[in-house]
Amino acid sequence: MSVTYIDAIREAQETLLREDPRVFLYGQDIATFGGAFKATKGLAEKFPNRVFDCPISEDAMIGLAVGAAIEGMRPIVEMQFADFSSIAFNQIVNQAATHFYRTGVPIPITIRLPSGGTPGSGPFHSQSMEGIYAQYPGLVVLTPASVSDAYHMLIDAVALDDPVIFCEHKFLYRWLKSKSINDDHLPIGQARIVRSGKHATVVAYSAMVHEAVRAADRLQQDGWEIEVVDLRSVKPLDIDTVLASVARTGRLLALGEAFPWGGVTAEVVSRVAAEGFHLLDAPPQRLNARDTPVPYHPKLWAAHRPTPESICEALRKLLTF
Amino acid sequence: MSVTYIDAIREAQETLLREDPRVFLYGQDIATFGGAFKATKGLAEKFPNRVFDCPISEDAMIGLAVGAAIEGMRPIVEMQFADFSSIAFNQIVNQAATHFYRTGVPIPITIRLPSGGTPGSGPFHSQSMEGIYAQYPGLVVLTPASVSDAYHMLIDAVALDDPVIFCEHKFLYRWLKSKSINDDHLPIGQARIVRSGKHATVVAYSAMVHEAVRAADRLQQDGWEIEVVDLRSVKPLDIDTVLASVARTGRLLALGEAFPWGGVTAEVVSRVAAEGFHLLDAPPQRLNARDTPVPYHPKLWAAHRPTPESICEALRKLLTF
Amino acid sequence: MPTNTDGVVTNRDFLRSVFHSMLRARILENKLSSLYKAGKIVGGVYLGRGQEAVSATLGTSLIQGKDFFAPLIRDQAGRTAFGESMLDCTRTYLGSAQGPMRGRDGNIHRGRPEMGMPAMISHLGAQVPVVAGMLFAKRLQGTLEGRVGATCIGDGASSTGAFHEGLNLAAVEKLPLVIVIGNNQFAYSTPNSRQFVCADLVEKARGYGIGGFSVDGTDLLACVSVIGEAVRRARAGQGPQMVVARLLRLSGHGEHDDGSYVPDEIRKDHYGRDCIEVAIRQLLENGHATADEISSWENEFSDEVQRAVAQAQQEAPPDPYHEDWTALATRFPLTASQPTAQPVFP
Amino acid sequence: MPTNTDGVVTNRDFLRSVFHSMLRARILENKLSSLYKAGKIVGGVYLGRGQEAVSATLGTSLIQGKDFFAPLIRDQAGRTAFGESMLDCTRTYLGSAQGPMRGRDGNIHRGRPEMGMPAMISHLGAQVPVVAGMLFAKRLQGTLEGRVGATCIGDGASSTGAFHEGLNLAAVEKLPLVIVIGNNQFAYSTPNSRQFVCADLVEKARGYGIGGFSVDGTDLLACVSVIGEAVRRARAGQGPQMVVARLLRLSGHGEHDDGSYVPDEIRKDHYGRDCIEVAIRQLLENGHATADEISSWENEFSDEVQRAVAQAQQEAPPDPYHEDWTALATRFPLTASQPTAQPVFP
Ligand SMILES: Cc1ncc(C[n+]2csc(CCOP(=O)(O)OP(=O)(O)O)c2C)c(N)n1
Ligand SMILES: Cc1ncc(C[n+]2csc(CCOP(=O)(O)OP(=O)(O)O)c2C)c(N)n1
Ligand SMILES: [Mg+2]
Ligand SMILES: [Mg+2]
Repeated sequence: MSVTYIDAIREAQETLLREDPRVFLYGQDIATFGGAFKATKGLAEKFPNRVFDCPISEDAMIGLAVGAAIEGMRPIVEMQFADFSSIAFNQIVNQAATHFYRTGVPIPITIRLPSGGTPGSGPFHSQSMEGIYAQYPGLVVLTPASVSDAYHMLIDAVALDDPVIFCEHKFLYRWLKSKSINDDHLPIGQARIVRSGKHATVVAYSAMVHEAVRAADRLQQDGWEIEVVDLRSVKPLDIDTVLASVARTGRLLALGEAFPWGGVTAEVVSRVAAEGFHLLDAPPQRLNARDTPVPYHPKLWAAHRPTPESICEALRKLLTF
Repeated sequence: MSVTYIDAIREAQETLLREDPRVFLYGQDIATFGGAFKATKGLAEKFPNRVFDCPISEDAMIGLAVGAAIEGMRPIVEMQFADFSSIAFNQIVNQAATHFYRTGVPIPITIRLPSGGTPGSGPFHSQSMEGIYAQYPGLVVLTPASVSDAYHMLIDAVALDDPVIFCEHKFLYRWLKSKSINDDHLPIGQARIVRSGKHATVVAYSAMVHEAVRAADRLQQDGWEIEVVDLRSVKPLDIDTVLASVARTGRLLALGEAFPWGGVTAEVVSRVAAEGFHLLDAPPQRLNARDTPVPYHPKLWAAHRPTPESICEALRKLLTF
Repeated sequence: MPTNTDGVVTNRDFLRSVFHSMLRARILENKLSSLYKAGKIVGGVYLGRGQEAVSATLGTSLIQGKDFFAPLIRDQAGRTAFGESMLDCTRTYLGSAQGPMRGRDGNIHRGRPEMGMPAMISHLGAQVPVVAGMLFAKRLQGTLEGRVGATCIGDGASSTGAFHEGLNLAAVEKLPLVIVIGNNQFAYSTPNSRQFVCADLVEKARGYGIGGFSVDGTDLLACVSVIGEAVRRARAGQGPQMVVARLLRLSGHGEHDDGSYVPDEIRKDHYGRDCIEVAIRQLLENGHATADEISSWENEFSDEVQRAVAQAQQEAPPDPYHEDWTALATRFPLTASQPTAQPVFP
Repeated sequence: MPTNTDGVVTNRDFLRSVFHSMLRARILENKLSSLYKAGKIVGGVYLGRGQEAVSATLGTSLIQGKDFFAPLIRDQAGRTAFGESMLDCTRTYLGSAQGPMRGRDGNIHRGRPEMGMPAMISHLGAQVPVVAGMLFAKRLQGTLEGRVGATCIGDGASSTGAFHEGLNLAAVEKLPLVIVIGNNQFAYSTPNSRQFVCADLVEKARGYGIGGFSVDGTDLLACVSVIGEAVRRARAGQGPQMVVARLLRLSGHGEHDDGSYVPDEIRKDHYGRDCIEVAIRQLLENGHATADEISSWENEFSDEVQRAVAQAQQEAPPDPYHEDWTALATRFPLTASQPTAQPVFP
């Protein structure tokens, strides 16, 4: 018996529906069909009138969720793909994100974004938008990398009084398995050291945590011990854990799957440079996807995103600087 | 006789309409009325059937511009405020920005965004979105800070074969004056040193260039010589000029008016940290707006964005580190 | 909405109540306009002059504490009718920290979502799905019965994707949403001819599968009967209702704008008349009010306005040193660090 | 569109031509489906099975080199009719570097904008204003006369803000845009009842002030006459035209989906019939083709498909080492530095 990342997301939603009458699910094809990725499979039957198929109207979906949240509900909205949240952009960044600041009335909505690249998915079914949403005040942006985090962080997301952008990685959906959902449960806003080391720190999140661990495994054969920090939450950002790690290793590689201008890696590097300058023994570096849309063909895709090979290469340069 | 920043933008559009039959203007209230800020005043009369009022449909406005660009035109689209481009977000980042990469057919459109804060404008008429758009491959993002740049860069923007996000600062519209539009004309992608110094470098863009210069003037009274770099273009980013300046001064403050997570200042600091680590004598720092929506009341607004006072304070800490 | 002891609203009382809100709003807005011209206002001033009959009728048709009302930029009268205090208005315009938005947002954006009146964002059309969501919540909570949610928008906003998605969603969910489109013939400077092609915006209602009504927005009696009927139908479970009210904006788009692009013919035609004058005539002709009463109301409301302005003017503006500068309701522990505007040295 | 020497299309030739595209598309898509099941396809496969009559009629009604056509996900037949080469299709699906998108984008997203056929993005509704813009450009260039732009979309896409804004804009600009809505009763798994409320989507046309037509999308003769008329009206300067074609998707949403959520009653009702079978019957009954001809076409097109697949399969995939990894057309000087994916040490 094993639990996948998507199972965990389904389970979390089941738990939430069972335990919190304020929760309902709203999204395209999520009721009878159970969602494009089956994240809501069977839930419509178990919880009649709590799981709704909706028209192809991302902007209105978020608008509805905001209105329902004003009236005390805790909606979870599924975007069919993160990329389609561009249609709901205005409601997310201007309506949901500003509401508490402006009015004092919180908007506890959770927006699930199936994110990140998979081979053959192309420019519009592969995007990683965490670095876009994190720029806006008033949003919490979460990026679980493990099966247990997928479960616990979704539960925690719904408990937060703020709008949460919940970035699930599609590549992890079925690929990532775990014996069970464990109780090793950190609060939102705390990063996790998933592999300890002393020669360099890789700060990653979501699927890239696993690529970083692979790269670290390879480099271990050459005697390098790489510490891998899983941010878990990109906003808020646990810079203390990152700085503590850099204090141990003296070297930083910030790793992300998103486009290379700005984004999470720039925020991490610039904060470490500002607050942990004296801890650094080498220039802090970033590794991101390339500066083009996510290509469709798997051969191009594999060269577009960071891989264990390119991470190793980056780390070797960093280690020998 | 003097020329304001908004005059320069109007002049540039007049020049473009006169000299390039491929150019047309599309936007809300830009024809008879001449635009909310009068950036197109009189142009509809001078150029019949080249300047169009359109429905309140930002998404379709950009869609139309993309289609027209495919067929060889060079549209300039005015968003009434930068903040409303959130409605056109999908067409900008997914249609316009990806088109050349995907198809090889360029999309030479220029999207004018009246950007930035002014007192009493509040959360939805004050945003600085350059750091959002710059994250997307396929866009050029320009942020002119001077009257002459406003003119020349708009002309250059329309000449580029790529979609350009042209961020005009509303605060500069009427406040910034110049004797005339000068010929001191740098190519797109080159930064300008607007004030030279040797103790620290402030990298800024748009209205913040002027705040930086004010702060530098004040610090000069204490004997500090501050170099101010105007990025002009945030994507592409002239990191060479920035590095050369940091090489002279050893200290960096990246200054922006946008929200503090990520954005231009994070990109600048993280690139300098990576590529110019050895040049730095102190931790590179950032100064941004606060992490809330842009507040409406002038007293809150003035404390939300960087000011000469807060810039001086940041610089003093940096200089004495 | 005033009810007598049996909960039955008499037509006379209802009309007088609508008219009170119209007049209060007009007097208040005239004052705001003077204050704007005197440079006393923080931010812009956008008036509902000429649209009071529509807005006040809608606000009066709603039940405060039960219904929802999402006002837009020309809804001072509707706000007043729905029970917004005058101080909420003057405090916001005059920059008092005690206004409902505490200086964080302004003027026409003010709202009290906890009282059923959401605070609009500028992006036109965006409030439509929000009201739908408020109603949707009530359905899930089992308390939708007999409840209505309403919003007003302009002709220009009918061109937004948000309007379309929101209204269609409300129709699919069969929610008791009343949308009142004030077709004042212009969106800022843009005439209807550059905004839509159908002869009357109400022709859109059929495409959404919802109820549709047209009304002369300058005619109080017509507004009361048509908007009242739309609200009744929504309340009775007949799904969303659209009312298109034809009228003319009797000011510029905002007080910074003289509206000189509005052609004289349009100003002089039927819809260019002032709904307050029409209402006064109608009240007098039908014996619902006397001229003396009306002038006493004018005095009364002018006093109210003066007091509300005077009080707001005495109050302190927001103090940036007491702001907590976070947009989040959650107070994360310090390890979960938020971005800092200021430099952070080690 | 085949014309005789006088430029007049005979009905018989036109019908045969439409049918050719239908059949070519069906055979090609059947092959794509097998290749998908055999794991030979890069990415997903979305078929137009059951929608060929509508799509091919539209494509055939357009003039290649003059008109614009923005196909959507179920438009293999329309693409074929509009002159897209079969190799463009197989190369994309099979991952050849020589396809029109060079491996950068895939399958149904392929296009040749320089030939009047824009490349769709996934976001539904987004192509509507793009086609409007192409037409708008031609008006400015003085060459709009007699030209038409067309796009197909689904019932689900009618709920998008992009559809609404784009169509309204086209109406305001009075552009010769033909929008064909293939109402196949489902959007992925979502039935019409959760998508819109009006009885027939064509009821939306009036609200946009544009022409509106309904047609049985399984009936070739009806499609030819109704879609043909819509295209003629647009071409004649009567502004945008909407055609709503009722039909049923005869596959899953994509080949990964068995469509088991479609109730049996719907599969068995009138619109569940296969438009290709209907077309064959109509051609035979009207003496426009013989059974022998039809089977010879089947053979011919099967051979074409085999060849196009075989050729694409031999071709090399894109080579990441020869990519220039920039999304910009401009080559900025090196000082204007672009973000680098890889670390950049001093
Ligand atoms: C999405 C969006 N685009 C542009 C604007 C700028 N804007 C504010 S009011 C207005 C005109 C609105 O016209 P209409 O909807 O007819 O309302 P009216 O002002 O006439 O009452 C415009 C264009 C906006 N607020 N939102
Ligand atoms: C804006 C947007 N939201 C969601 C999707 C995901 N999606 C792809 S196809 C589809 C269903 C489309 O239904 P319809 O428009 O009826 O076309 P059909 O597939 O039935 O031909 C959905 C929801 C999308 N492509 N774009
Ligand atoms: Mg209007
Ligand atoms: Mg469909």
